[in-house]
Amino acid sequence: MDAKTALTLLLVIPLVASPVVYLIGRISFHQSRGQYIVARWFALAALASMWYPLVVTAKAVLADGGVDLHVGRILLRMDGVGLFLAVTVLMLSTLATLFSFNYVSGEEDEEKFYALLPVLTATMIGLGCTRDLFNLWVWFEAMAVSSYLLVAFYHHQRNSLEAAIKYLIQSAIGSLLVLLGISLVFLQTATLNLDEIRPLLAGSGIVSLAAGGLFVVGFGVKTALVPMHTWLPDAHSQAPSGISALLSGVVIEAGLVAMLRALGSLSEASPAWGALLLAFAALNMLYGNLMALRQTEVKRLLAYSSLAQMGYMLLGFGVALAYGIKDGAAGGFFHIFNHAVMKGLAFLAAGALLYALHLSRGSHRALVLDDLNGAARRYPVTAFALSVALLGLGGLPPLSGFMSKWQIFLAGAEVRSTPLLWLVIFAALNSVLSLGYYAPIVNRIFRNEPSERVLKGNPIAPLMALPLLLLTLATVALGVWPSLLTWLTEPAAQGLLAAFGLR
Amino acid sequence: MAGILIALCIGLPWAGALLVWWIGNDNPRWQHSLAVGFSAAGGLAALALIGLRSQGAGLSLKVGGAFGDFSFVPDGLSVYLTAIATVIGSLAVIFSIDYMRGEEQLGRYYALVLFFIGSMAGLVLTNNLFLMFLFWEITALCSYGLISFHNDDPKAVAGGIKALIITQLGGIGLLVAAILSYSYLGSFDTNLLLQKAPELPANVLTILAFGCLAAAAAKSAQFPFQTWLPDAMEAPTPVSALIHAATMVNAGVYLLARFYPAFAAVPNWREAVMLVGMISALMAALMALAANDLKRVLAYSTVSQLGYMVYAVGAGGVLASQFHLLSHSIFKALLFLGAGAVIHAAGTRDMRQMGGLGSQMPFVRTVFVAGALALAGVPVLNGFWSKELVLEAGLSGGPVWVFGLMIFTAALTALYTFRMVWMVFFGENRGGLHAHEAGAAMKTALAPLALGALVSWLLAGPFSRLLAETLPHHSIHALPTGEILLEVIKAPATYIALAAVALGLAAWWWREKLRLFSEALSGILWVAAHSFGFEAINRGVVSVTNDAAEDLRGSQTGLLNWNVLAIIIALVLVLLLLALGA
Amino acid sequence: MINFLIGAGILACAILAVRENRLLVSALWLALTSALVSFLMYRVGAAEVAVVELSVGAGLVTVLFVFAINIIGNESVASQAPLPRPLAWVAIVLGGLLLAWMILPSMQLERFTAVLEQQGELAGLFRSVLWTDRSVDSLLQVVLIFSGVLAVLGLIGGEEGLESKEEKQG
Amino acid sequence: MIFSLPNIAIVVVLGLFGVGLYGVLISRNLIKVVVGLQIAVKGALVAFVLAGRLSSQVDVGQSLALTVIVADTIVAVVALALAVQVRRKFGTLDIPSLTSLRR
Repeated sequence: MDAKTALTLLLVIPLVASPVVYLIGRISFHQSRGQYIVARWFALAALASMWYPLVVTAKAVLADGGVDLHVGRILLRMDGVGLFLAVTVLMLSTLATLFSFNYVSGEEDEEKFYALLPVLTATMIGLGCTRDLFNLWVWFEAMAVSSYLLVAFYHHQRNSLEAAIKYLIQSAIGSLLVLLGISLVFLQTATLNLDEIRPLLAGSGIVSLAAGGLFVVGFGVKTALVPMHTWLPDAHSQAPSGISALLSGVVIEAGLVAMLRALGSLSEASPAWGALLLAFAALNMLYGNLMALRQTEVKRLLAYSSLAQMGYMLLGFGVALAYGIKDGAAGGFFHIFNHAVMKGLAFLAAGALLYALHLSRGSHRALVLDDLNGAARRYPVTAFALSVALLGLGGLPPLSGFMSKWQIFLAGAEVRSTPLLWLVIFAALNSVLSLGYYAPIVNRIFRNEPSERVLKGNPIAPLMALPLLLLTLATVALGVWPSLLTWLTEPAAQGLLAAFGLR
Repeated sequence: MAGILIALCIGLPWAGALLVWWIGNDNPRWQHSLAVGFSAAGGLAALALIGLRSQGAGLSLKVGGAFGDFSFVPDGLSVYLTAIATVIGSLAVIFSIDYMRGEEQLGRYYALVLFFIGSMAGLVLTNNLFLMFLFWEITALCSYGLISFHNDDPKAVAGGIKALIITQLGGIGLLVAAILSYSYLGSFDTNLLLQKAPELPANVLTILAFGCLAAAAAKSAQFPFQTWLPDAMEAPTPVSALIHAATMVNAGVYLLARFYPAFAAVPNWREAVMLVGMISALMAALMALAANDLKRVLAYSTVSQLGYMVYAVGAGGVLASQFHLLSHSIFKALLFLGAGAVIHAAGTRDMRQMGGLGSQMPFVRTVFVAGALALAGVPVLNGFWSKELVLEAGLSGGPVWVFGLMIFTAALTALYTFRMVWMVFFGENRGGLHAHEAGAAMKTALAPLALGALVSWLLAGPFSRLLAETLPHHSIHALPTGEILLEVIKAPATYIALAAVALGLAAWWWREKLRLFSEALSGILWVAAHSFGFEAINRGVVSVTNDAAEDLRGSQTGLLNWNVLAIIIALVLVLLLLALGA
Repeated sequence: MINFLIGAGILACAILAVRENRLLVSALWLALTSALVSFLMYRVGAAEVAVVELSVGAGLVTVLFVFAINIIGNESVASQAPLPRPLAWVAIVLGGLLLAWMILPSMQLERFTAVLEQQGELAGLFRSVLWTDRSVDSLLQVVLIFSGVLAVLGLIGGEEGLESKEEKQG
Repeated sequence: MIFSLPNIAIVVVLGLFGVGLYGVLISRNLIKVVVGLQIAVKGALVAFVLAGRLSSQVDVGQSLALTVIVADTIVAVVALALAVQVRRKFGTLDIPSLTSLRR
């Protein structure tokens, strides 16, 4: 298989599989209730079969720096950044699908759930590939649309509906602002190819600033920059846990990649983008951590902590863009991957507990902190996974979150500027602050006296525990041997800097 | 060969940790024996490593990039601290067989202890600043996990989180030092830093030096970060002995000693170090005098003794500080484990409930008194010699008034030590407690430590040679044991200190007659009992943060229109910023 | 002049749609806005998409609105705003002015007026642009429609499914 | 020249965006929020067509506008479906009563 075919397959397989999954689900629906087994395995098989073309593409990308696919006048180029996003997305969505087998089993619309998951995956991969500014928006919008039903999956629950409607309206406003920005750029340059735009906009002055501001705020809604983040805690806490993991682990990061892609085309128009990202980084870290500090619902707390984690990524990318430090971009990408692993793990583990303690007993109550008391006594694997995820998010070694934060902080110091050193110290202080809410949860989990709910909880299926184990292993492995992922983050960093004309 | 031993020192306890955890809590016997086996094997590897000490890297794994190469150097400072960590670690594990018998979740306990032992060895063995920070944080993680081992006890949970957060706060200093060092030197190599320190820009070196001081102060529970250590006493006592007396808290002193040659020339740095040490020593001694909880007294005394070591480093006495570290590790581990035996037998930590326990547990009393005498600095025990070396270094390298206060602290040390021993083992049995003698495993752990407290000072000569040979930047002179001891005996500081110790002893002896005097001092003791207000500051910071967080939650109104308004306001602000910036 | 009238008409209709408290009437004003926008598009030279806008924007969307409002009931809503109107005003006007100030200077370039002189001899290319040059966009529209349909089926159809299931069980 | 087509169109674009977003801000009713969104979408459409025209690529502009129409119609449809569900579950479309998720 040559690389172009592989890239095509990578995008086509899930998009074709999706209607098939739906149809299979509908057909078996009439036979007997809850017979979605074929559909769910087919969805998983579709995602799993994407790994082969991904590997082929990855080899080509690492060897030649990119795989080009010209479709009409739109260029789809898998480069380091796209490859990074594809690997991260596919990793997490495969595991989240596997996790959801039991989680959404027996819910109505199960076949739609499995039909939309491959679409969501494909749109994120495509978003990382495209080199056309408008096409980027279309992928972005398709990603958003395919996630609406997934957020509103429990649409008999008031809270899910409320979260979904807020998510939808705010996303839509964000994408409208992006559209305005795109039309500005198109007006100025008469082209939509990102690489062609960049030189054309050199020194174009204030109008490009307007476009960039629209991009930052528009994509920023999906990326959950404070104060555009308000949909996030609602949507992430109300979605089914597999979807929460995807939303928090890759969807908001896909928004960030989209933002970086769009800003890349404006990099010659203004040097301000890096500084802007740094400002949002500081805001996100502080706000996210403070908001998470007093939460009582586990998934909501995790959602707020995503804001803070987004801050670290922004710090890395901001340093990279403002000063051309490669370690910053590499650290940012490394943190995206680690965050996908750790936050994915946290949401899945919390989801497993939520399922065992509430959902499988027919209750749609939220999982609160008190429910976790003594979970380790009854659910040792899940509890251990959750504590690894939380401590990793808090930046403790030997877990992966420590490594990526380290790389980001190191990049901050490489600038050799005092204000940036203060920003790094500020970020480190925030990391300490975040332990103020991660650590107590871990303590709860390992109590000797289980809460009443834990005692009454149902067992967790092995199929649900498998993704948890794999992600835990990844968190520890990357924490012990950080250079395991260098092959992925370095080309991504190079690709990003190249897109900004920095190297 | 050295590489293999290094790998064993770190790897054996880690492998043990995994195995103990894997076996599960259904097989406590296996857990006990595996933990002992692996920790003891690690200890043997560390002892063997002493013979193979060298200046070069013994083990190096290629990683590169932002993480440097994972390399380990078995120089004198490293190998002896590794030996302390692993040997005392295995003794604490042996002690735990009796102490932790019948506890729930033993797997978690042993896994964390073993994980800690390996990480502590890694912390002192590595010459990569990044790895040093990594192990630094891992030890904090283990310490947190072990302090709050009894998660059902809110005090234990609070103590664990407090320890974690405060040491992490200080850890930022080490983080900054490490990343700055990489930024300016292009490497994490500590030896390179020692070599090239004079070439660094002055302000960078200053940040490095004070960053390390902050990290060390937090880790070693020195002023102004000392508050976490007393609360850490909620940990099971073998853990207190291992982590919060003999090993982890020494990491700060180790850090200062390691980088002393690089930072000594930084203006005000040595003075700052001496002051931190002095204030910690004095304050903690006063607090120990006011405390009634046996473990807290020992914790305060640990802070105080660590203060001595920090003071010695500041005064330029790296050898003295390290020698005191060695002595202190031995006698403080002995004291803690002895206290553990007492607490295990008596079921309380309150000294006011105790008294007269000596007749019920003669073995524990004997070894405890040996440790206490060493702590008080009574000749001929190891604490005497090392403390005199510290004071001597202080007199020659620092201001006299600081030295005077340290002497005063020595008197206080003697006073609170005798008070503690008396309240526990002698006098009348106030609580009517029925204590039983320590078990066989406990005795096995206590005996070698007691022996060490009696004779470890004889190692002064080899110890000086160990450090002098492999630390080219520290300019330490190797002397035979006899000469070092003679030097101590001839020094005037020795007699001043001895007089102070005698004074402390006398003050305890005639405590009834000095009642008026002690009442006059009760104000100071009251302040000391309230930790000189530092607890209040801690609480204040926590409550301000919590209140701010709670108030901030109002910003999430949940009303769609406000959410949209936030987006639009953000747009306006971003556009304004960009327009103004252009 | 006619352009000006169209522009004014569009904005007037939009304002009326926003100000109107009866949902159905508001949707009709939206339809009128849409129709006028389509006319403006035609004036700008985008004849094909103007037709689409007229049929989809003014037609289909309005039908959908009417359909939804029928299900919901044509309630008249309280006009009291959930947040202070002046605040909304200030934010919108400030944002609009800022954007206008940043964009408008670049709008007066000579080349644009020159471009406007040449009338649409480019007609007929639309099909090839849509189906060849930007075929990824077009294909993605299918994906969008598919996801959207699934979402609507899940949201609307699910209810009936549940009811019928309950009926079966009952 | 002030009333030239580009100028009018750009004012219409900004005006539609402003009116639409203002509508979203001050509406208490979900349907009206969707109406506001649709108005803003019209602004984006005009923007693309205008941008295409002014950069002599009117067909590209049209093509983009067409995609936007499709995408945002889908969004509007999903939004309306959600609104219908909200009405069924909450018994109202009043946004201030949709605030159980907060803090």
